[in-house]
Amino acid sequence: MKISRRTFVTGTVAAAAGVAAGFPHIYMKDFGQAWGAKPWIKKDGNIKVGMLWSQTGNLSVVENDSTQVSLFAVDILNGRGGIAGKEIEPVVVDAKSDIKVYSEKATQLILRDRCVSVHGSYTSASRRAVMPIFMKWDHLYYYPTCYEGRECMQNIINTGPLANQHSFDLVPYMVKNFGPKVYLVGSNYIWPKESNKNVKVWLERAGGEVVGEDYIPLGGSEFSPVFNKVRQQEPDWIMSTVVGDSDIALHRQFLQEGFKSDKMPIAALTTGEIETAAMGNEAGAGHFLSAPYFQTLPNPVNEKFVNDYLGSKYGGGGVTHYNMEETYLGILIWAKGVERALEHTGGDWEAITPRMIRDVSGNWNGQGPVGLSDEESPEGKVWIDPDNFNIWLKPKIGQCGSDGQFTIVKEADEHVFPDPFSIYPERGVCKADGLHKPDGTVQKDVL
Amino acid sequence: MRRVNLYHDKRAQWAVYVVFFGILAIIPLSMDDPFTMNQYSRYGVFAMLALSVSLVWGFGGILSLGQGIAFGMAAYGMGATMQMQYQDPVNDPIPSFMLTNELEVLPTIWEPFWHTHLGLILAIGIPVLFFVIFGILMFQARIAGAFVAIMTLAMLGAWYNMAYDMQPYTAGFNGISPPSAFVAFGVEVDPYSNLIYWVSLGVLCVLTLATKALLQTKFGTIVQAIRDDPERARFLGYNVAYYQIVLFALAGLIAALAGLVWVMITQFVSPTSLDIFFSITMVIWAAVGGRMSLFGAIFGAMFINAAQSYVGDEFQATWFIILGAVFIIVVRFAPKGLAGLFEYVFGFIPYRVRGTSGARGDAHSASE
Amino acid sequence: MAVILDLQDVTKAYDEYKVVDGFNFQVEEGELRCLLGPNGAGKTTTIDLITGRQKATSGTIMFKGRDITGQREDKIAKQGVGRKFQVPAVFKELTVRENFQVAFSKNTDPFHNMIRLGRRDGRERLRQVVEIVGLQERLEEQGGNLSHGETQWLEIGMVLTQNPQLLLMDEPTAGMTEQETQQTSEIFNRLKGEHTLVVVEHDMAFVREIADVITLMHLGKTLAEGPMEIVENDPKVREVYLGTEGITDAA
Amino acid sequence: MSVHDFWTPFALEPFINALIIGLSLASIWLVAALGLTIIYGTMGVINMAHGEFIMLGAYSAWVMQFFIGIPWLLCLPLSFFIVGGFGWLVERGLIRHLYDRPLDTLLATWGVSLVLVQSVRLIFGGEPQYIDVPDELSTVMNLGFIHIPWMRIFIFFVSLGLVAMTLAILFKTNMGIQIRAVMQNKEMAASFGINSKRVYGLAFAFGAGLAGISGAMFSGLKTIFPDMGLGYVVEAFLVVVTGGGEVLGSLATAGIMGELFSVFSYFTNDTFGRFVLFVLIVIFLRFRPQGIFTPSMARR
Repeated sequence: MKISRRTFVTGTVAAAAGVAAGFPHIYMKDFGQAWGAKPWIKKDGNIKVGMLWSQTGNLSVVENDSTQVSLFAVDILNGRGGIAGKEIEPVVVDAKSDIKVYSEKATQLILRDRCVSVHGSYTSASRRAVMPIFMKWDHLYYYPTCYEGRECMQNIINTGPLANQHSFDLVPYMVKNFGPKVYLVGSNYIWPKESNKNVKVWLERAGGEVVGEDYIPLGGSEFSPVFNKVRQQEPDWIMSTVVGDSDIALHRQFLQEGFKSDKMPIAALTTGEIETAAMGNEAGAGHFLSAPYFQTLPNPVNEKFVNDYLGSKYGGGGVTHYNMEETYLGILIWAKGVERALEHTGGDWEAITPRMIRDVSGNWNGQGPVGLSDEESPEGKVWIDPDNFNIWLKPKIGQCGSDGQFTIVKEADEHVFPDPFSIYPERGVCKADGLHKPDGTVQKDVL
Repeated sequence: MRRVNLYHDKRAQWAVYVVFFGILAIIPLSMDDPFTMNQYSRYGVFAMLALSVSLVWGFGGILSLGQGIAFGMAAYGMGATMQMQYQDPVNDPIPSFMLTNELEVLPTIWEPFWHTHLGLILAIGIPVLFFVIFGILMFQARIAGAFVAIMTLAMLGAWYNMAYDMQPYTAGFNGISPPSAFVAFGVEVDPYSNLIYWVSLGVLCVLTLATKALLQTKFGTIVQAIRDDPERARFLGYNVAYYQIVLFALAGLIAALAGLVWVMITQFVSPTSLDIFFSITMVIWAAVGGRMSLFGAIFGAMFINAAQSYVGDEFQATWFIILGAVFIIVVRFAPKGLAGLFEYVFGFIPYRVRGTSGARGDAHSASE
Repeated sequence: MAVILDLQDVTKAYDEYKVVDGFNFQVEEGELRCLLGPNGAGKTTTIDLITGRQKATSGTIMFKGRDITGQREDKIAKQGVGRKFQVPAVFKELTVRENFQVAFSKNTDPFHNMIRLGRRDGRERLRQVVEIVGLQERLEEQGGNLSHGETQWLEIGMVLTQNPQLLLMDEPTAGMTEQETQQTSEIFNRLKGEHTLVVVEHDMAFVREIADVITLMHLGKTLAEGPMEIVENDPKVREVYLGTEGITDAA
Repeated sequence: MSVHDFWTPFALEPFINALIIGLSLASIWLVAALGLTIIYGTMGVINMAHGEFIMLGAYSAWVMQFFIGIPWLLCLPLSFFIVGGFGWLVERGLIRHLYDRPLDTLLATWGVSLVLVQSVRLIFGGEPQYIDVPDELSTVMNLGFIHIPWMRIFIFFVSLGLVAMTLAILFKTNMGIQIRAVMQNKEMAASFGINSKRVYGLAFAFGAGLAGISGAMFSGLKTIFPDMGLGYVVEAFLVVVTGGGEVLGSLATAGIMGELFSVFSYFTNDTFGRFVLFVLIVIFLRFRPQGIFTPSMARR
């Protein structure tokens, strides 16, 4: 067989067509944009901010709401004339509930869309998947969900409660009202386990004891083995860190196993308004939740937030819950950071860098850290810790009523310090420039 | 003179490979965009996975839904290697996530990863070894067809659970994110550089050409024979299980290399690399592109992923429906995928070669 | 002539039911033996037992004086036992040439074969075999595109490529046209003497054409053995086949 | 997870309860696997969309209750017919054309499952849903130290009832005889005038219907969401494959697996129990292939 010229030509054309089809931006206009010292915010352009959530896939249940509330917040800001007169342009991508896509889209938001900051992620797994990228480009990520802490990174600002804040008030309250014996149930991953370590510390202080501890796989919906052990141990209350679909199964099976919420209530950290709506009112009624925010918080800022949001085109979901509110705070806090950065550069938009926004969000120029006042934040006054860039907040305890909404039964007296290493004091102290270890060294990017 | 299908012309096939990789090699010369380099490197990894599926399923007839096992194991090995490159033996000898999981000393299974070379060898060697053992387990019992699919799936599920239950060693569900890029031989493999692209595409190129060459040896003919009729091959004196184990392990090797490169690119590894959905998606790539063509499988992986990255917003919500529907259509009407369509179309191109040993004038290769 | 294949008291039982029941069977070198019997007599099972596809419940199978009972198929095949299946089995996605190449299995080690190019292997033998079974013009055709008769010849050719001392043919003419059967019997007559053949067959005309000695199986046992005429006139045989016509029309 | 809290010490009463829970798990897996058993056993089709059929059953029960107000008990048989009808369509449109390519049915049904999950998510949203069950089933039966929710007792007996019904249909009815005839030998059945295509269609629809009824039943115990199928299908597959595609085989393996899992997770934890179970099944498949590959000896 001898190869003819025609063979070669045909083969070449086929391959070229294949490559062209597979790689669209070979022939696309913006292909090959040079990477250089281009400004993050152009003088004559908008302020681009990335929204890294999943619109599809299983995470979309939560993250759709996050997207909507983020866009709602951006609308509010733009309605006020943007940031110092400059319009905010949200860049929304779909991470498809796939860790691989999160990491790809994060890169896209930073490098291709050149967003000055990115808000995103409901899960720790996706946060950790994108963090190396933010560290690499010295960029800035806003993470709004409650998480376990024990990280000290220089490219992130967290607006959700840390493990030490979350159960701080809840545990003494439950011990006082229901008794010392508690059974810990959680989903099998890091946040529940770390949360429960904090719970144990608070329990010890409050004079309680753990009578059992169980973790079931994420997405698992079979709780009868757990309830079998619960029945044997007879705890006074159950501490739940079960998340998502499993949480609903937990509450429904609790009912079917013949337990009563007034005898042995479940105190949870994530069973919010969405979950109580999904599990049915009789399954949620009587149980407790600790969160910084509830839809029913009785203050005018929150009432306005709830009404405005539910009345807007974004409010189709019908509820506002703690994770949405934390996301909302994230956007407002970010806007304040950008304002300060502009002040820092003396009005030069093009000199603003993502990292600068974070730096000025701390204790800058004697003005104290960025925060939101009682008039701005639905959950009341909050501010960013200037050292570890987590949020100071007041956890509240709500009891679910028969309508799926919560009655606030207790609010912490004071704001609680967000301490990412609260149960690991031997690791050191997280400061703005890194983890200050006991031996005096400073370690950056601890994750 | 006799007519044959250009598609079956081995030299034309090689020409396509040369041109394809030639074009891929030109891309970084014409641009300097870290995002594109990073993204195309990812496609390179997906292409390797499709290649491994094509080899084991398209040519070997073994439908493995467990290619993710090798991918994930290698990814964890690489993640551990990169994590330990970041750690300091004196000041900071233990990864952060272990300290918060009640580990005070580095677990023994992590010790070898202090040494980058040993780490790499383990990252590749362990999955391949596992595939050999798993292959012996399955193929010596003459398990075939759908049962291989189910068993690999069950095994994948077992490892997925293991990876996320063994939290002190694997960081569980959250996964390991090595904070710094991989350094080999004093060179930092920056995941946003042209270098990462060369690494990814280079590995893909070498693997593809090696696989292509392998398939043209007698071994390649024999594994295809075994795919067609294992029993016939057995009665011709071939130890079918032996061949299947070797082939399975080779496919595992390719998937393992993909896992290795993947972590270099993303600096992240979590149980999702052992996700059942991901492993089946690899099969979709290969099936859509054409499982019986290495080029087709590679192209399928790149095409579907590029489509996923670049389809407009209006398709976002329906993406999985589109993917599923395309897959159904391919399976139902074009089992050989896009490559099969090419084969069909090429059948109409008049193309002649000088016949061999008295071939008949009008005999032309049939196409599907 | 020496005995090449020797089955001693071989039994294959499923629970209580014995498919092959204390079967004794000897074939001499260079012989062409036909194995006959009604459906369910245990013919194919016997072939399975010889080639290792099934394991005998008891008894011994000797090939060239060596015990091969219960060995794995490929090991038995490598010792020189070739088998053609009842339903023709060829590699459908491979070309006829590649089918022959695979059949040329001098060295079956996968790693050895990784460094051998398929095309070069066994060219000489290929030419010889193709000369016997025909198919010269079909070498580049895919196995799956052959006609039924051609598929049968290809499979016979593949077995021949290995140059086995013992060839087991399970219904080689099944589904063939008369003309194809004629050609096949020519092939068999050429093989006789050089190879030892055991042929399971229903087509009596074909058997008459090729057989030296026939063995008639019934219920897993030998019912009769000897040249065609003797077996045909055996009263036991007539009884089994119920009909007065004898075995001739039974197929 | 440290060593000291990894093992739960043995205690008799909860252990007995664990055994009872094992039975309950077994009945759930059994009823999830029953339809798959029929489909696999009859036509050798590995139906990867089975979990989504279960999901469809749950959603159809939810839709009937939520939008129309049909009581839950009545939703069960209705789900059977809805999902069964859907299965019949899938068989006609897709599976029928792939019978000579069993591996491809596995892949095609996976495609079906992708489409179904996302379609349901688009139509009903991704939020988890629940369903109201009769109050009598929301309580628990107490017998000394044994406590069993009535819901689980209900599922247990319904699943046994479904098995009995399936066996009765297979062995007593005309359709069942035809199904079994086709199972054993398609060609021969055809020569007796059995329309194997029709039989396949009916068997597939029947299997899908069983998935539907199980989905409707699980909706009372667990959560309804688009991905819920994945939570059942892996276990169901293992039950079917280990049981060799026979109804009684599935019955036995579901029982053994349920008990093993319950006992493992009593002593260790759920995730580890799952790992051990998967590995045991892989090893079992290695050493008992005959029990599983019933048709493997019949070649040529």
